[in-house]
Amino acid sequence: MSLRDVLSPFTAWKHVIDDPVTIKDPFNRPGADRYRGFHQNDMDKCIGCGSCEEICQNAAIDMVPVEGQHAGPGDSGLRPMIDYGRCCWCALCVDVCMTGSLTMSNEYTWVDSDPDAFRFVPGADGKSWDLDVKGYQREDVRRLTGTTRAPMGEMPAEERIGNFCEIVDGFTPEQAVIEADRCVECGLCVATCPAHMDIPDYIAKVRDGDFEGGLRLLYETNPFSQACGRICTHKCETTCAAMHEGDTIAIRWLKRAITDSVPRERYFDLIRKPDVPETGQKIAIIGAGPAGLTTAYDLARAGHKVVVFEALDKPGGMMRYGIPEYRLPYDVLDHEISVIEAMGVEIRCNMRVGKEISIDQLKTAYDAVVLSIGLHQGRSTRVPGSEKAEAAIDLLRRITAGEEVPVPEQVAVIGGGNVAMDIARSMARLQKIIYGTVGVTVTALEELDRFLADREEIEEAQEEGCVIYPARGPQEITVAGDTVTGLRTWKVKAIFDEEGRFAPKYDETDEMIHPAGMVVEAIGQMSDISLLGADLTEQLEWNRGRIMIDSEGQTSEPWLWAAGDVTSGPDVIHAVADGHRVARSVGKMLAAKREKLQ
Amino acid sequence: MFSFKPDRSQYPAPGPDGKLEVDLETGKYLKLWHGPNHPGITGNMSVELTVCGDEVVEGKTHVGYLHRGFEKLMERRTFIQVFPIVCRVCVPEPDFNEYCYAAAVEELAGIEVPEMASWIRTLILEMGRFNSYMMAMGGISGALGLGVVGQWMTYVRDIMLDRFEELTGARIYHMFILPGGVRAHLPEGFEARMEEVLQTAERYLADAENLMFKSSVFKTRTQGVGVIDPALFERFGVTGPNARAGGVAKDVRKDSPYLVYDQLEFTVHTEEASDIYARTLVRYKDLLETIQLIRQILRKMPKEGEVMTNLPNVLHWKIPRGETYIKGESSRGEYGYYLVTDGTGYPRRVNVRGPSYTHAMALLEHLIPGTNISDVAALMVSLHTYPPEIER
Amino acid sequence: MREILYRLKDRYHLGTPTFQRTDLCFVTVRRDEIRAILTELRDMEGFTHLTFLTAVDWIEEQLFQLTYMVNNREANLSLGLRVLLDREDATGDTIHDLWPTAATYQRELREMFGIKFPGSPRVDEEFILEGWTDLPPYRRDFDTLAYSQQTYNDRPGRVTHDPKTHMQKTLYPSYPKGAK
Amino acid sequence: MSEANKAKLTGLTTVREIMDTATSFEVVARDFYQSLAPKVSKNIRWLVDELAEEEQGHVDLFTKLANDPKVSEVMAEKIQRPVADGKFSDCVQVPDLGENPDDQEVLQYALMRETAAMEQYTELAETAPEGPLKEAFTFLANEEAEHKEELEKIYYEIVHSGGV
Repeated sequence: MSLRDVLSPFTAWKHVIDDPVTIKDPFNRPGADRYRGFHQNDMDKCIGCGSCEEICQNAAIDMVPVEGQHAGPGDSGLRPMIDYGRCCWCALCVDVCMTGSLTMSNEYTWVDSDPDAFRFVPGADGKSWDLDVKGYQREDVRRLTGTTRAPMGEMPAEERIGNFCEIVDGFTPEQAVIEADRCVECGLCVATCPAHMDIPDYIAKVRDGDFEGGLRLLYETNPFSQACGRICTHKCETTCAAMHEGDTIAIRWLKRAITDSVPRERYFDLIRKPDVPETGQKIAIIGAGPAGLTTAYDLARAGHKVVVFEALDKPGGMMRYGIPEYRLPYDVLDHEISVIEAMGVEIRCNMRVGKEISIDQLKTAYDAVVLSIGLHQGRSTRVPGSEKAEAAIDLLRRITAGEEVPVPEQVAVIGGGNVAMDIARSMARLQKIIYGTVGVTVTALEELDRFLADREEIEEAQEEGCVIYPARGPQEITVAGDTVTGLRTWKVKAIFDEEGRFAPKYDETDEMIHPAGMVVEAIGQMSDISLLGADLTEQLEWNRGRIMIDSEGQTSEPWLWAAGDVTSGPDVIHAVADGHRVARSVGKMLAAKREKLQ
Repeated sequence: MFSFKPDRSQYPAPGPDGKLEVDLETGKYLKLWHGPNHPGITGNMSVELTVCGDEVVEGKTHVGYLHRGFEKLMERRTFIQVFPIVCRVCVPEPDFNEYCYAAAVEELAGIEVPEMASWIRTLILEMGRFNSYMMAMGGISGALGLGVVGQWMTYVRDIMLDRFEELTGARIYHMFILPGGVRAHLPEGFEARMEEVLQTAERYLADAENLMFKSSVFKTRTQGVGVIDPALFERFGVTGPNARAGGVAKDVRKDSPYLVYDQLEFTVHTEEASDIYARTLVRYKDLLETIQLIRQILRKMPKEGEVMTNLPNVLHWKIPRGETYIKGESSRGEYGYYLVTDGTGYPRRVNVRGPSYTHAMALLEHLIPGTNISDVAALMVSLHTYPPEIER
Repeated sequence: MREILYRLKDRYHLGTPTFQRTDLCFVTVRRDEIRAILTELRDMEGFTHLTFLTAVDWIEEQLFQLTYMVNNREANLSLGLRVLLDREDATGDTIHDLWPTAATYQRELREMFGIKFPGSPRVDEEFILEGWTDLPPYRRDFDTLAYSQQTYNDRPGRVTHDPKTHMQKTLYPSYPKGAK
Repeated sequence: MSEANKAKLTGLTTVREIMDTATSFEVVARDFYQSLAPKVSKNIRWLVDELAEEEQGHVDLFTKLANDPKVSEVMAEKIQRPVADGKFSDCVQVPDLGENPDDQEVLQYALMRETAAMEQYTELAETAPEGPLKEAFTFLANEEAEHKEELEKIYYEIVHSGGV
């Protein structure tokens, strides 16, 4: 043993004059900038989707109603309440948060004698750290659930313009599974869907590859799932939790993937009429569109006899005669309707009520009558020369019916809604077939970002060669003799006032003449209510131009219900929802009637 | 110099099942509980000693005070939900659990991790090793009455925890290494603050060296004491510094490089004596190596790049049936996760292979008989064991 | 790795190996051959390190899987040997004579899974649990959640709401859900 | 325009005359809508009813003004004839909307009328002497402007965006 080994430990004495390293005031020691302390939640950003609750491995989070937060589109009104007796500060809730509303402050010291104080709703129950900037938040984008939509095949513009073939391929089953994986199953979309379809549940079926199970689910809420899988206005996707950071879930295409993946003949095995006794009661439905046929589907499955009267050649209503084939192929629609017919629904085409049969006859012969006649008349601008204009809705019907329609080399369309895009793109196709070139001009009052048409419709129309002039007010349809020569428009300086009210102001100096051999008016639409007759029109109660109905779709007449575009327009999924509502109301009335007879 | 050479022949031989039958009634033998709360024990465990005079004739390890059934809990959690609990298996060096679990999930799910994340993971693991060694140094000093070294090491560990806090957002359970990468980049100015910590550490370690390896007291208490015959290493699954102190240069970082260790230069230090002194010295040298490695990582790591990859939706993440074993070199030796998946959203089985499992059980029980009671604390602390690894 | 398996396969019954990584392979072997294989691997092939021994419960198949992980440090190879045991009255063969440390693993497996290892030292002594009378807790049929609910009380007053149901109640309570 | 009305308007620039013209403007309109209501189909009657109600309110206002002593005092005073006067007085003449006019026709007429009235009252509000008369014209100008915007909104909803 060396002397050095004896002495060297004494070097420790040099520390005797060191300052202590102890933290003197541990209560006021700030956490690091990204310290994971008590939560903060931005009440306005939070949508109450509950993903935080879902991911919490400690079950520390409850979703609770909070004063001042109300359920509404894309917001459940619930907010996370955190039990800090369970929280382990892992911040997975912050990482998974769909909006980025949930973060953590760097505050971590808090002493309280009441254990229940440590259970509260961050952001709602005010805390001193609510506005702290420091603390943990996700460094970049959300990584724990997919933010990018799965790819899907689509015909390029140059291939699709010369024909009416369906544009979108739809997801393959593999692509659908990938897309379905992104859904966090919060269910916020269900409230937005007019038919309240079980969206997260059928997406879960896709994820599991159980397309047949998915189809059964679809039919529980929507007998037009094939059509809706293609042309639904998919308002659900505007409230999808995924949209806040990334692409919304392609709910519509997933629905389509289910319907496409099940072989058509299997539908009849999977969607069977329930085994219920026949009631012997009869319902007449006027109009074989989505509202009428959904009502028919529900009522037929309840054991009633249902007859649908359709004025046109074939059933489907606007889905057939309004929506072009390239968006919704006829064979898809035919198959969809055949499933409904398999429930025992009888559809009588070429039966225009008011002509072949009167509504009074229906009233007498049936226990109930449902009016689902849609909006099949086009409005006119009534500018000078407008009597020479075509109505888009007529033209579309004629194209579907296979009638010869005039196809000039230049067409001008007035309107910025989906119907305007439909006719523009249909005319463009016909022009391409005849002339090899497209010559379609679309003018609308609105600025492009205020167009009523879906964004993709506008983009696809442009890709196909339609030229769009936004903010143009039609002034005159110019005519030479009997032929249309063009459309004269003024620039719209402002269309809405500060309060968002329509108050068009024109710049008369900015005038344009759009040369055209045909001008198509694709503005508003209305119902042809002449079939009601003057007496019934007078008897019925109306509400600002529309037939007045109660919350269940019944009119002021005890035998008459109304559903679909005629009351709530203008899309398929609203019509389907109406159909269900009316079917239940009719069913209740019929049951009461049966009880009375017994 | 004091010498302790007991004569084993005076005690009955252990039975065929390893049990020693002694008659306590004779008053010759005494049962002593070393732990679970005793300054010379690591964590919440205890050794049941049978002593005769000041000589230990048998020692049995008792664990269970910390058992929370982590492996079972993991089976009830989704793959992402397991992430926050793995770190709790080991308090002083939790990051190894995070890394091994993440890497196992990534391997079975086929997920690529960005390069930057691998560098940060390596940095974190070395920082964890630093802290764990600080506790080991403080622990062995404390077990031998050198409390001041324990205080220095605790302070240095504490300022390293500050670096952990600013990097990961937490001090002890960092929950930073997610499957798919890590949570964040280095904060601004991190390198400079880390350098300060490392320099402070070096100053204190130099002082500690004077009190330990250059101290006659320390030498007397540790040299030639608690010798593990290198022939036992394989039979008892001895890894890490415990093996290196006996001349076996076992180090997973070199033997089977993971993360970015193949791009780093470092020496695997060995000693020959295989006693408490050698084991402590190996840890000391490895700690200096770790300081060097942290500097090297910060110097070599890329300055930019993503730290996290996109995961499939973790709320319903399913991993195909499979099994794998991921291992790394922790401060105590080979640390690993055996993960078995069955195609569902939950692990079928997670098994944590901690080096303490063998070191504190079979090996310790094998070493204890014949030691002087005053050396038991130093012996077991020199094995550097953490009981939660035994009873996950 | 392949060569080693090739050398073994003539004399032992090996299942189809899973080459998980270049340095890691899993293979199923028969229970009556495990000791011989392990001995040969340890003494002839350099797999001197028993990394771990643990079990997996395949309750649906009524099997326990024992996983013996052995490692050859020189060659940087790990081999996981699976032995499948009938879950009823599961019994394994002790290897404590090959690796004394295996006794600890076997003692734990006895306690946590109820797998017997006759002849293993102190195998029936309590390891982690004290006075446990329930099912061996690491078996899949032991329900930890039910156990904790029976043993401990939940904090009172906690209630949560499902966003979808909550929205249905507040926004469209009267809508006829489904066409059933 | 009838000869009688023309005679009424040309050369008359007193407050009284302006008041009289405006009153009859509102009265004529109210009567027009009231008599139109039973003729139109019931589904658009709400529109005509609303218009008639609106005009009735204005008639009531003028009746009240005429009985206001402060207004009576200034009845004989001269006032600047508004530029928009011609267009405005044209509207005293009721249009022929045919046997069974539709909502769009009614709306187009009402819009044209509201525009004329708004311009007339705006100008009068500027030139009228301070007092209840000025207040009344200011009020009416705002009324008509608001009403016009409301009608434009209805027009947009019914004709341009309904059912699209």
